[in-house]
Amino acid sequence: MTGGSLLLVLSLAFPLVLLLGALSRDLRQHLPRILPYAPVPALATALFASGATFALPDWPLRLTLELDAPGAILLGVAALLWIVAGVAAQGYLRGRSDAGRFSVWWLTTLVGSMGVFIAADLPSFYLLFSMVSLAAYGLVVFDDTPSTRRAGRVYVALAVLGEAFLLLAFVLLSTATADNSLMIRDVVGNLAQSPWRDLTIGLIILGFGIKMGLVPFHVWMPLAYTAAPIPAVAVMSGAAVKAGVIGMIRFLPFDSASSGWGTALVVVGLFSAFYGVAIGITQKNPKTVLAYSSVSQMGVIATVFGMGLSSGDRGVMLGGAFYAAHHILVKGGLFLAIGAAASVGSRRLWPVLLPAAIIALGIGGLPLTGGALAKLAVKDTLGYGLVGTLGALSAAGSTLLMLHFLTCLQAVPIEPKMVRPSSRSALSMVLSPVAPWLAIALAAILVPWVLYLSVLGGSVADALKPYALWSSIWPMLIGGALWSALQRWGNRLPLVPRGDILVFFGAVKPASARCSAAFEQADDYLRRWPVAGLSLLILAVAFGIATFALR
Amino acid sequence: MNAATLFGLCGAVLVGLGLYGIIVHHEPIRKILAFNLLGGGVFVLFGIIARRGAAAGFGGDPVPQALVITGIVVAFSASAVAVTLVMRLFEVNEAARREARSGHSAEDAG
Amino acid sequence: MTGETTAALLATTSGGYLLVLAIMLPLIGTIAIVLLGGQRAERVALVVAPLGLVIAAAILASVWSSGQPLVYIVGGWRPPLGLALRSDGISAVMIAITAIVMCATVLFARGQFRGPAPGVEGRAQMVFWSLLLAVWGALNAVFLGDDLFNLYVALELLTFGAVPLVCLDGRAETLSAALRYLLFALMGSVLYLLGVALIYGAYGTLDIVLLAGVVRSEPVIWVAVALMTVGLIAKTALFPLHLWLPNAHAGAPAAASAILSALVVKGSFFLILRLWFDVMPGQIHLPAQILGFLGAGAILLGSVLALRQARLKLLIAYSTIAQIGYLFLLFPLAVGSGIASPFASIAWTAGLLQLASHAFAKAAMFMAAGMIYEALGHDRIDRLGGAGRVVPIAVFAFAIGGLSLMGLPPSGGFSAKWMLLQASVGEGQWWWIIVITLGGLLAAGYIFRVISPTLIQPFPAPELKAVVPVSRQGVALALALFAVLLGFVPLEPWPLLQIGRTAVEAHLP
Amino acid sequence: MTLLPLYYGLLALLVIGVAWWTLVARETMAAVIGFIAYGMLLGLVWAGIASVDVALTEAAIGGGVTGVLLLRAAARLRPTEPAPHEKPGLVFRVLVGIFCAIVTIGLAVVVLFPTDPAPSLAIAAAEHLPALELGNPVTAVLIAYRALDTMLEKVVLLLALIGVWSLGPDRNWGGLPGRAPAVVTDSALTFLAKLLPPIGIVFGVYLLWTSADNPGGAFQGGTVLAAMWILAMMAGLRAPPAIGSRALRLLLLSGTITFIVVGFAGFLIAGGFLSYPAAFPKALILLIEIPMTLTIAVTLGLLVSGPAERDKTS
Repeated sequence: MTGGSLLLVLSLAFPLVLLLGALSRDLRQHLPRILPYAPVPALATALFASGATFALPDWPLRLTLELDAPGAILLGVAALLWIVAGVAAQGYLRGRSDAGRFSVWWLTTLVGSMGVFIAADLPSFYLLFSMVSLAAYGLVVFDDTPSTRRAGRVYVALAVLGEAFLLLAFVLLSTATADNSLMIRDVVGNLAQSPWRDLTIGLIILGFGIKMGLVPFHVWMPLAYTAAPIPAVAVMSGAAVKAGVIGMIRFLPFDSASSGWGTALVVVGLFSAFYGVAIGITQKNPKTVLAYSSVSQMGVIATVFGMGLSSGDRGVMLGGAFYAAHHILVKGGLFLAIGAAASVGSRRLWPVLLPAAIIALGIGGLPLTGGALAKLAVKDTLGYGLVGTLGALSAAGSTLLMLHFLTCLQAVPIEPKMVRPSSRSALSMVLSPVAPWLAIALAAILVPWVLYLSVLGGSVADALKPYALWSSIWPMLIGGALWSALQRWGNRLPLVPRGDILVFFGAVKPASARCSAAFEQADDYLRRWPVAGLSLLILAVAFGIATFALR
Repeated sequence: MNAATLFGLCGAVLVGLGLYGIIVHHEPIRKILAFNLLGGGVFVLFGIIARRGAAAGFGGDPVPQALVITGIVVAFSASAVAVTLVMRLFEVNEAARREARSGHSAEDAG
Repeated sequence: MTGETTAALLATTSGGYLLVLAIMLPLIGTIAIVLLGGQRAERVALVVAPLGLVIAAAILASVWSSGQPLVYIVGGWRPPLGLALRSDGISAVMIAITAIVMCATVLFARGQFRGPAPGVEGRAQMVFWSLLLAVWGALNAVFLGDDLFNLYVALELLTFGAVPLVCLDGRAETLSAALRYLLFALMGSVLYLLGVALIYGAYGTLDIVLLAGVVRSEPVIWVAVALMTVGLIAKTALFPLHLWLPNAHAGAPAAASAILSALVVKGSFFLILRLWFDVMPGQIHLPAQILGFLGAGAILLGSVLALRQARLKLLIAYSTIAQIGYLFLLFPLAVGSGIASPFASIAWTAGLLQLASHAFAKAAMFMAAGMIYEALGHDRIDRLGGAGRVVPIAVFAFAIGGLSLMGLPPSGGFSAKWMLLQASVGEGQWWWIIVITLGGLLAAGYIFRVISPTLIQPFPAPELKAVVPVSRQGVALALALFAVLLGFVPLEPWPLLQIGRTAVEAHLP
Repeated sequence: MTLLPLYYGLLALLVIGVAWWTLVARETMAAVIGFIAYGMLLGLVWAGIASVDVALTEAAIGGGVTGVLLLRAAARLRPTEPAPHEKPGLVFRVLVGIFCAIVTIGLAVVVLFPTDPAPSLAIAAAEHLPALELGNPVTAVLIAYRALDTMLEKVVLLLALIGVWSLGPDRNWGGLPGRAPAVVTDSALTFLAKLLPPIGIVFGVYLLWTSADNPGGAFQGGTVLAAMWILAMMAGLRAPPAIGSRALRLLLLSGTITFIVVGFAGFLIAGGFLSYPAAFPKALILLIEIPMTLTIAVTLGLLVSGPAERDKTS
């Protein structure tokens, strides 16, 4: 086994071993202290093990791991966020009796989140995808209140639905491939010949679209992101959600153009991009605002993939991954900023607010930030026609939404328990929510540059061309103008409940209750003795006739 | 029509009757009765099969005859368990009813 | 029929005596308990259980390594006059599953049933332990029998062993559940017996291997198989003949519920497999579709009803109804287009994997539910808060078993579902895909309903009614982990399950 | 000879008529009495199709012992006949009737078009009789060819008994079955109970002994013995034994244990489970049948007696 393979395995095995340790009650209490170290092997893997593979013999584990460029970008950046958020989690958990339980959910989600970036076979991918999706439920409902429970229910329902779609897609993929291969590369490469090609692509888009929160499956995002504790929501919104992104990268057949599904994905993506902004600006809770921003940003990524799918352009895999990597740091960071803001209070808000403003506006494409690079990386993919223009306009929307977020951030109330009486000692300085926030903010600015220059092969000159600068500045100006309009007339906006279209499901509820009540009545009737007896006779006759019909 | 066919048809009718009884009767004890009617019909069918297989100087094929003997014993065991269950259920319900009644009368008295 | 090959199929093989031991050992245990008294029952069971496990392992190893079925001709009297015992691949697997679940149940039930005083026999004690072993012997007889009437006796043994376990507590509700179970099961067995009579009348043999060679498509077999099939599905509690199952399985003590749900219903299911795939000749498309549709109905109805239950044990019982439904999807999918042998099809493996993983998962879940009941003093789902603190391992076992039912990897449930879906796609029978997927979603719903409240810690904390030892919780966890382990089998037709089947098949006209 | 078909026809009609009566009788007690008649008539049917072995068993168990069981139950349950409106409606019953008729028709078709020539194992069964030193082929099937069935069916009986016992209250476990018998004033019953047992016991032992060559056997013998015992218990002449008694348990299991021991001994002395050595098969078969008759008698008697509902001392 080469060092690279070893690292690949370790990036999953290390947090898994920590999880095993959680079986002991004593060890479980100490788990929070190790949380920041758990993703370290994954980070090392991303840095040093590019191109490595690891395969166990087919039986019994049939585990195959592989690290390609998009996977490495996402893995490394996500690991970075997990490390920093782990530090924040330590602060959050200090003195809590249920810290061990939190750590178990955290580590399980972590394994899945890291794993999806490197899994190379269908069952492993499905397993790791399930882990990152379902284990996050424990994080969502960690603070047990009626509203977090509701958020948890919605979250799990959609996660399970998405997995059902994916399971079907994976079965179709595997069945369509000769010798029922289970390797992702084989099955996706073969997709063009599959008799169920369109159905499969549709299911893949549905399954991963739910994970990415594309409209109308976005409803879980505002609920769950508002419900989960700050460190948890940072990793969920930053890292965990990218399971959907890597899923699309891995499973959509970018080799061969399929314009129908590509267009559909573009439409859904663009709609999500604007919809997220439109609903986001009506929200007051900064966590909710960020959640809608995620809906919008994932929409942009989906649009990129849609363009790639319709033109058969493999390049979008790397571009999309880069865009997503930027989003990992920024979105994770901004959630940490909310925690930091709540801990320092409005008097000393500027060390939080200033970096927040820089990286938040980066989402809108502020020149020189990672956001501008991300926009640059996908600019050619989006093209210069209608989609390109709409993409640029969505940046205007993002600017607007981020300015709105910064406004809301200033109004975050101080959480009493977050205020530490003596913040002099070095330890509490590190553990206080400000330090991780500043670290991730710094990373959000630097890391995209490093990636842009090294992995994407871009140059500083490209990024600083006047045209590139102008094309990122004008949407921001529009966004700024819209924001001042919002400041003025914002109070006229309707109050949209969190989870927006979820209210329409209120109408579905009685119907489904009636339906299941009908099942119960049917069961009641069928289970009466004479009815069951008659059923038995009818079946006997039916079987007799059926065998007779086969002569 | 020979005796075997005649009794065979008789067995077929008994099966129908027994099934009907098991299904439509409400009282468990009547279901048990019908179950035994049904069983009788099935055993008669075994009997005519034995009769038709008469050979080697025997009046019937001994294998189905032996199967019926085993079957009758199993059916009896089943009836015994079922009847005991019915009686036990009856007693438990009776006891509960008595208790409820005495509870009521105590309340009335109080 | 070619006499030569049949003779080769039906001769005692080396190691055939293991089959006799597999049936007789637990029954001797039952007799020993009645003779020595219930106060020594646990000790008897603790002797029988490991021996039974060893025998099961030996049978499995022998069948696996030789690739040939084990056969034992009882008393040296060859079929059709005499009786044969036969263990092909699926029998060996069933025997092994049974042995594992039984051993776990023995460990789980230790100390649960006590006499009125030390050394004095108690009612529940004697009845539970003697019948537990009897059920084991009966199941082995069902899996090994090669003669339709011998199988009838084995089925009755199974029913008589199972029914009193339902009403062990003697409450009116459980008594009436047991009565329903008994009466419906009896009706089922009489219909089965009727079919046996007709088959003997037509072919003069009841041996399955011999029958496979002589059965023709004619009225007598249509009537006989129809009657036997409904009789057996009545005993399996397949929708819409599931009237007896919920209350019976929910009312029994946890240890008994575990084997009733995990194993006993599988006994009659196994005979339906034998009947359709071994006895019946050739093409059985239409009846297989009917069985499949009943299975689909069971999946939907059972899952929705499980979602609506207020009590945990009833929820699990309804989930059993749904899971039984999955087993019956094997019929339409394994029969398939008839190109490949049904036993080599992926659905055949999927069905048996589903059976095995459900057996482990469901036994674990019933045990867990029993321990939750002991600890909290109730099993109302809306008041399960804090259960995760009180009996953490039991709740964990329940969750793991539940994940298998939902079909999440890695678990036998996932692998089974994966292969069932593959078979549905491969056979072009799309309608099952919808059912399987819906069933999985609904299962996620009802498992989630149970798990989510156990995770929270209510205030005030629930009052602890009894301390459940970690060792008993560990038994449930071990069983649940077996369900997980099954997730590591290869996702392809499994050769072990074909052993002894191709030989029978070669006989088909 | 010409009258025989007429007799058979009448018998068949009578059986069906009695069965019908049993179904529709309003009173449970009347239905049970109808059922006992049904059992006796079936015995005649069996005699008509030349199966004396079965005829004996059917009349003794199907009619007799089952009848006693149901009679006692009907008597005890009489006060609570449920209201008739709990029955399913007319349309439903007609529907059930139609489907039952279809099942009957299906069976009738099979009966009317039998396989020709009818398959039979009679010759094969006869072939080995000399080796077993037996004359009665039914006994040979039960005790040799399909011995495993018979052995398992003994276990079925045992399980049924455990099931019946399990239905008693905890506090009386190990005690005497049934409630205290009413003080018997019925002189006829007492008279019968005193008169019949000696005759019955002799007849039972004869049935057992003769079964090797003639109709009869452990079941029939055991049934007759059981019937005598039940009679004595019902008349209050004999108290039922305490179910916790070790001696009773031993008696109860003696036949089954012997059977199993001989079965396993077959591994050593005859080359296989449940094989009989060529040298002395009949001795072994008798060795099994004698305790088995006792086992059957005790089990049947206890099955009818019900669970323990009295303490040993009462």
